[in-house]
Amino acid sequence: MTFSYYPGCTLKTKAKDLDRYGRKAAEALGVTLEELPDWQCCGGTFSMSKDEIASKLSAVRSLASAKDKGNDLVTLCSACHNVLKQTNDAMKNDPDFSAKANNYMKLDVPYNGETNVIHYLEMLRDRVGFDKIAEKVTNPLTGKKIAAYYGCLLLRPGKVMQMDNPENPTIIEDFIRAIGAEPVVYPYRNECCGGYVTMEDKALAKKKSNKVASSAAENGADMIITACPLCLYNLNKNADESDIPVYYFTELLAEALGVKD
Amino acid sequence: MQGKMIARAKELLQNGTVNRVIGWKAGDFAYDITPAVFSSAEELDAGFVYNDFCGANFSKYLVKESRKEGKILVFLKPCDTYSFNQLTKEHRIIRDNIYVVGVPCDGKTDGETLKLKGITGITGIKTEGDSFVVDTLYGEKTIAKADALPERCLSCKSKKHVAYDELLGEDGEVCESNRFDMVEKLEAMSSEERFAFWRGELSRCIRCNACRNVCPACTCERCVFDNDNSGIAQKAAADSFEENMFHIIRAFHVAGRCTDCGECSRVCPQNIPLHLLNRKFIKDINEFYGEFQAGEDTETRAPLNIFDTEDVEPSIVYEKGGN
Amino acid sequence: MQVNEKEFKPTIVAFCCNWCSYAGADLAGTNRLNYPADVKIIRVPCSCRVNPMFILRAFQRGADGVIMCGCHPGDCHYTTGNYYARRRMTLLFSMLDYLGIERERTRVEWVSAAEGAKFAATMNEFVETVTKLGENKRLEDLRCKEK
Amino acid sequence: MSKVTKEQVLRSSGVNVLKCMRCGKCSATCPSYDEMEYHPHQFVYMVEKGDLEPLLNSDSIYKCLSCYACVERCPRGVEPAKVVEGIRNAVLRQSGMNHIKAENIPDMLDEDLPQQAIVSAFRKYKR
Amino acid sequence: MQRIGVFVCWCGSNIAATVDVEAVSEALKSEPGVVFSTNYQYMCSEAGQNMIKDAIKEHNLTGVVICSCSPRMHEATFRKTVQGAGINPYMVEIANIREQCSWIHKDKQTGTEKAIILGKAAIAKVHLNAPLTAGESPVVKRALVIGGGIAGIQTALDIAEAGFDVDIVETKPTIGGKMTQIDKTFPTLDCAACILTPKMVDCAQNEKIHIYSYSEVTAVKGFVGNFTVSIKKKARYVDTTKCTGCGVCTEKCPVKNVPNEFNLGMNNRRAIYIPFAQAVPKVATIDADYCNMLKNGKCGVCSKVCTAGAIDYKQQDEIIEEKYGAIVAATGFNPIKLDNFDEFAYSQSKDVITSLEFERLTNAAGPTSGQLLRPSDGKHPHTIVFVQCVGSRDTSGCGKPYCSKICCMYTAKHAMLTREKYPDTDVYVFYIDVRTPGKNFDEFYRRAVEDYNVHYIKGMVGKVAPRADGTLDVQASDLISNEQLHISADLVVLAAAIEPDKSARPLATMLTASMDTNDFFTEAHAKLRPVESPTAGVFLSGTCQGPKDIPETVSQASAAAAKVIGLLCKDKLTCNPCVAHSDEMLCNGCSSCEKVCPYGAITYSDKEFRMPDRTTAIRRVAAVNEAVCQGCGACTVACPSGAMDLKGFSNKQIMAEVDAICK
Repeated sequence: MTFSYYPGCTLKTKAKDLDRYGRKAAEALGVTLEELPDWQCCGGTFSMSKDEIASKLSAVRSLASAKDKGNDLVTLCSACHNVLKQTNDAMKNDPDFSAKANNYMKLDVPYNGETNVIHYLEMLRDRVGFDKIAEKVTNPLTGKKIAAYYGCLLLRPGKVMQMDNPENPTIIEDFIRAIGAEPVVYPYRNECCGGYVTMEDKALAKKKSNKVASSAAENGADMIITACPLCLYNLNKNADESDIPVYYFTELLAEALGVKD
Repeated sequence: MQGKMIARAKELLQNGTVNRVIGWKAGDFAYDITPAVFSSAEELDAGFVYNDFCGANFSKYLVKESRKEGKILVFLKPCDTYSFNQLTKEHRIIRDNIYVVGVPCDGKTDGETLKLKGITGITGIKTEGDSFVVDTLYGEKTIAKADALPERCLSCKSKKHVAYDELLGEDGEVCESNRFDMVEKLEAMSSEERFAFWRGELSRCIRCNACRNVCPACTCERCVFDNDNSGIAQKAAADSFEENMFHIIRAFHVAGRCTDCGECSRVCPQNIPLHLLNRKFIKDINEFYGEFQAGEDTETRAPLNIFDTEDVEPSIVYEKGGN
Repeated sequence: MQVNEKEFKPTIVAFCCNWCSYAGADLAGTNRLNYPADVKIIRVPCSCRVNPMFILRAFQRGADGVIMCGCHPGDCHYTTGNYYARRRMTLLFSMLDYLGIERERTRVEWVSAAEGAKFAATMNEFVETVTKLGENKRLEDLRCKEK
Repeated sequence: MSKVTKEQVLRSSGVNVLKCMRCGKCSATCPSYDEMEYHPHQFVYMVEKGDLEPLLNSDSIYKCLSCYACVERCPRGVEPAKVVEGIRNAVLRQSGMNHIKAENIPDMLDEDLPQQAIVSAFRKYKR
Repeated sequence: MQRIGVFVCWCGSNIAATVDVEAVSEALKSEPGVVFSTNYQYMCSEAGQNMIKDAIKEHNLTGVVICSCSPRMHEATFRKTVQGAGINPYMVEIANIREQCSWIHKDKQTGTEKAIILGKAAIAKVHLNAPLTAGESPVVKRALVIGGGIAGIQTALDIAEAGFDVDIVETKPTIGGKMTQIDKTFPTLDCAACILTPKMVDCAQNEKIHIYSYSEVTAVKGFVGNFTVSIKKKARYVDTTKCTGCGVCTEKCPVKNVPNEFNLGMNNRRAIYIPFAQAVPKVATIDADYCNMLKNGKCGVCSKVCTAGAIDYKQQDEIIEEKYGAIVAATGFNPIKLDNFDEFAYSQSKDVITSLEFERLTNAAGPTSGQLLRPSDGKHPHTIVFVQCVGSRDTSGCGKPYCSKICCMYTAKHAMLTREKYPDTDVYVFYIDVRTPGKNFDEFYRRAVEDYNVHYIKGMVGKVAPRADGTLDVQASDLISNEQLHISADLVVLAAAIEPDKSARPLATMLTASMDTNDFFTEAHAKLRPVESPTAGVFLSGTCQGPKDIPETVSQASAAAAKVIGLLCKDKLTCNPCVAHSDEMLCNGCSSCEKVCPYGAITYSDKEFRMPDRTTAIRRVAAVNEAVCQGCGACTVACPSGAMDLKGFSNKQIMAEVDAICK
């Protein structure tokens, strides 16, 4: 099973663990992740303005490059996934935008959203299969009560992301069961951690991340897992009312598969 | 083969299975072969022929013949049996009044084609491998079949008889044919090119009705074009749009019923490739509704008289691409 | 020339089945949903009553576009009529396209009695498409009218 | 500051504000509600009325987390966040209207802050 | 040559405002065959009709063209008019210059030009019209009502009252429908069961009414007056003629964990059950999905305890066929599934319930015996939040675009009853709009606010978050005070949108009745024929046509019954004379027409013909049964020789219209 892989800037710097464990786990599962040789920064956030073209081009370039490779493109960082998925959707379904973008880029063959973008979690669920993962777990995390934190970027806008029911997702909970632990469902798992507002309004960021972390703790979770470096940052740094630890889901996966060093 | 056929025909007349035989009869010239009804051994000996000029399909004659008294013997080539089945299915011929003897066929040529290739003074013909050896007043001439066969034989769809009471000689198989190549080529053209192509072809039509008269699917009691009450009656076209109308309507009338026998193109004095209209319908039907060969049997419903709730939408025409 | 093109008013014949599409057209009227006057509707009991001859006849007599509307597949008042119509029109349109007549001049749309808005939108779109194509020159050429 | 028009905002956001039925679910779901002077439903309503000035001058445009909660939950498919983004971009595109200045950024950083936050903040706060 | 009269209607200003009617009647005057042309304010009025009659007599008209509203509106009227003046009703053609002209074209010149062309097309057609005589077909004097809720019950009772036989087909083991699950009814607050159950009993006892409970319609053939319907009686494994409804079996059955659908799964029933005490018919039904005997042959308790010997494990589904003259659809509604609304935590918390579940929680026959208790812990809730419009008025694709109509009122009822019975509860209602059009409806809602102090808050709930302590954090907008609220609630009640029952779509296909995009049945005319489907002989009763409360449902049910009675009173129906006809001389005998006919109206036979050459020949030719043919025309196109044509819509007529339009 071979996929193109888009790591993104954060995974090359502050979130190396998310990337490193993701690759190890993939290897253990027999999945080949081929890093796109010429990936560019996704832009961090997808501009909701229709007339923002330039800031979306770098994402289009990566997508077009993945099309040339011919494999589905796997992402890991929630933010990159959101940007790539939304950009791809716009290239496919917004003829005005795709005409302009193609016009700027001057590719040999115009790009019209042909690449299939899936998140690492979707790869686990739909391609590898959680039951297969469960079979390969050598070090089940039995007894651990884990709260899945989806944040906003993985699930919304639901019509574009199409990963799971945006209001009652199960993909990470099913993942948690696959690695032998017990999922904790709590109401704020799909509410925002504060995101980039931490740069500008610490108080707001603290309020939001505390709400998430406290809700998870209140419902009896030992730890929180996430797919997003910024969520991890906010829940670690800004959620100061509880000391519940936060991990990348890939780290736990690597641990369960016995490939964490 | 000719000898075997005559012998078998005599037997069947003799033992009362049939009271007459429809077959090919030599005319003034060797290539000038016409359909004829024989009712005695003597008549058969005198005029019955079967050679590489015997292209005519008798199925259509049976519409009238099968309604006459007694049983008639008919010799059918593989492709004729498809027309025969189709007409049986449509209750146009009365199967019980016909005795079918299937005869093999390796492609039939005609005098016109040979003349165009410079072979004149024809007195006889025989097949030798992939060539015809033609006896002429000026000696033997050999011509490759590929050069002498009409389109319908070059893209022969089947050497298998789908209807018969008995067979003379070996039965063949359904052929892999390249018969849609030209249709595909046209489809790949731009709309303008296709238009130019058809304008060039159809504008030559002289409305001689030869295509209609020979077509085994055109057996209507009264043709809509001859019926003043049909609203589209036209003996001769008033303008060339009507020429086109005639061919489109005719193609549509036989859509799903046309066996792709190719007679229309063969008889056209203006050499209009009319079969390309019919083949377009056949190709579309195959692609949209699944493979269908008219006349393959006598039960399957014609594609236009049946449907599937999941059929493609007409918008497929826009989506299909091409230009 | 430019001016002429702007003034071009296509002749459009719309065959509508009595039960769904004709009622849909009535609803468009009841709701005052505008569409160009170029569209003239012919009422037929069912889309399966539309003989390909009618469509050819319309083109022959100078129509620039012909559209057929019927009940949605599965909702035919006569149960199955539109399924037959669908096959007939698909094949006919494909043939016209094959003959080099612009495929945009023919169209089938399923419009229910409740879809007044869809009817108006369809007609607006179709008239716009046909207007862009301009006069039905190819068929006129086929008609070999000397200019 | 040159005049920002309603049409400009509507075009940029691609939102049809007339679809709003004033249920307030966007504001009911907004995580930044208490920090905002104008709330998502007001953005939609005020843009509809053409009352843009208060929005253009309000800090509320920087409080939106782009979390898409309002987009997801709006029963009419209005997508209020896109209106907020439309106003924000209209402001940022005016010269000199960057909400954060490059020279202030080092103060905001700490060593763990992921790149995505910085890049996003640049996009959301700065031309 | 026809002598044609043209009559252009102004329709007040409806036509005259954008069509120059004078110009139209003037222009059409010079069309070939037109001997008289005029215009008038209201052609459909008595004066207008008299004008037509007079003109027919005075000018010896043989054909009439009326330029007016849609033929779907007044074609029948004008046919009658000309018949009154002595010409065949089918010698009329209508040019639709209102719906398809004046109402959609604003420019008068454009409208006038188009009206003239439409008039010319109608004239061209009428030239080719021929007098048609309608045949007759008999009427089966029996009606079928599909659905046994309050709508179906009322319709059946009214039809039976008029002396006609009527059958009710109900998929559930009992009739009664949704109303049986409702506790009280607004705005009078009388008990639903008290007013419904007597009607159910009336149905059971009325000798004109036959109830097929636990049954489904599987096929419908035929047409108005002559439907043939297949009804599947599902095996209930109980002989209904023997079962006395004593209920012993339902107490002794060892399978106790079957979710009780009558209480929406909030408690359990046995594998053999009677849905509720007042069920009609009051007979037991075995749920084959749960019964041990049927699953693995081990048990048989019910059979042992049944003194009537009514249990029959070998019972099979049975399909019966019955003939009807009229069919009434009364398939009703269901609340939508709330899978798309998990922001309200319906699937995460037991204490988030739907309004129908709330009905069961307050009903004395419900799972809590009428005590309002939280499903999670059985405690009294002290703060209750009602959320309106959950999935109604939703165009995002998650819910339904329409207003479900009944929620505002039943929520006011719930809120009021709660405050009355439990004055210590705080009740909040979040609303977008409160819609109370109806007699005593707004007064009722205001009572909830003013007398019972229910907190109505304009705004929507954005999220319901179940907290670890068992309360529900309700995050909502208060748009009036411009605040985001957090209410700590014990119970949240969602007013889920209602949708047509899922059985309606396949039924509509069987009936060839049309539906709108929401799967509600379409009425023949939104104002003037609201209880008839466009398909003749099919009538609509209750919420299958659109959201309705009980009084509206009952009145529509009675209206549908009146329409059915009007039909069944007739001994014969006039057939549509616009049917197919085969010209035997042209027929090839190919059977193409026979294959595409949906009604089996075409038959073939061998016939002897005298040929032009004086011989005789036997030919196979088609013949159309005019009583069976419905006039779709499928055969006319399938026919290769043009032998088959359709009266009233002949090839020549349609082509004449084409020519007139394209000229």
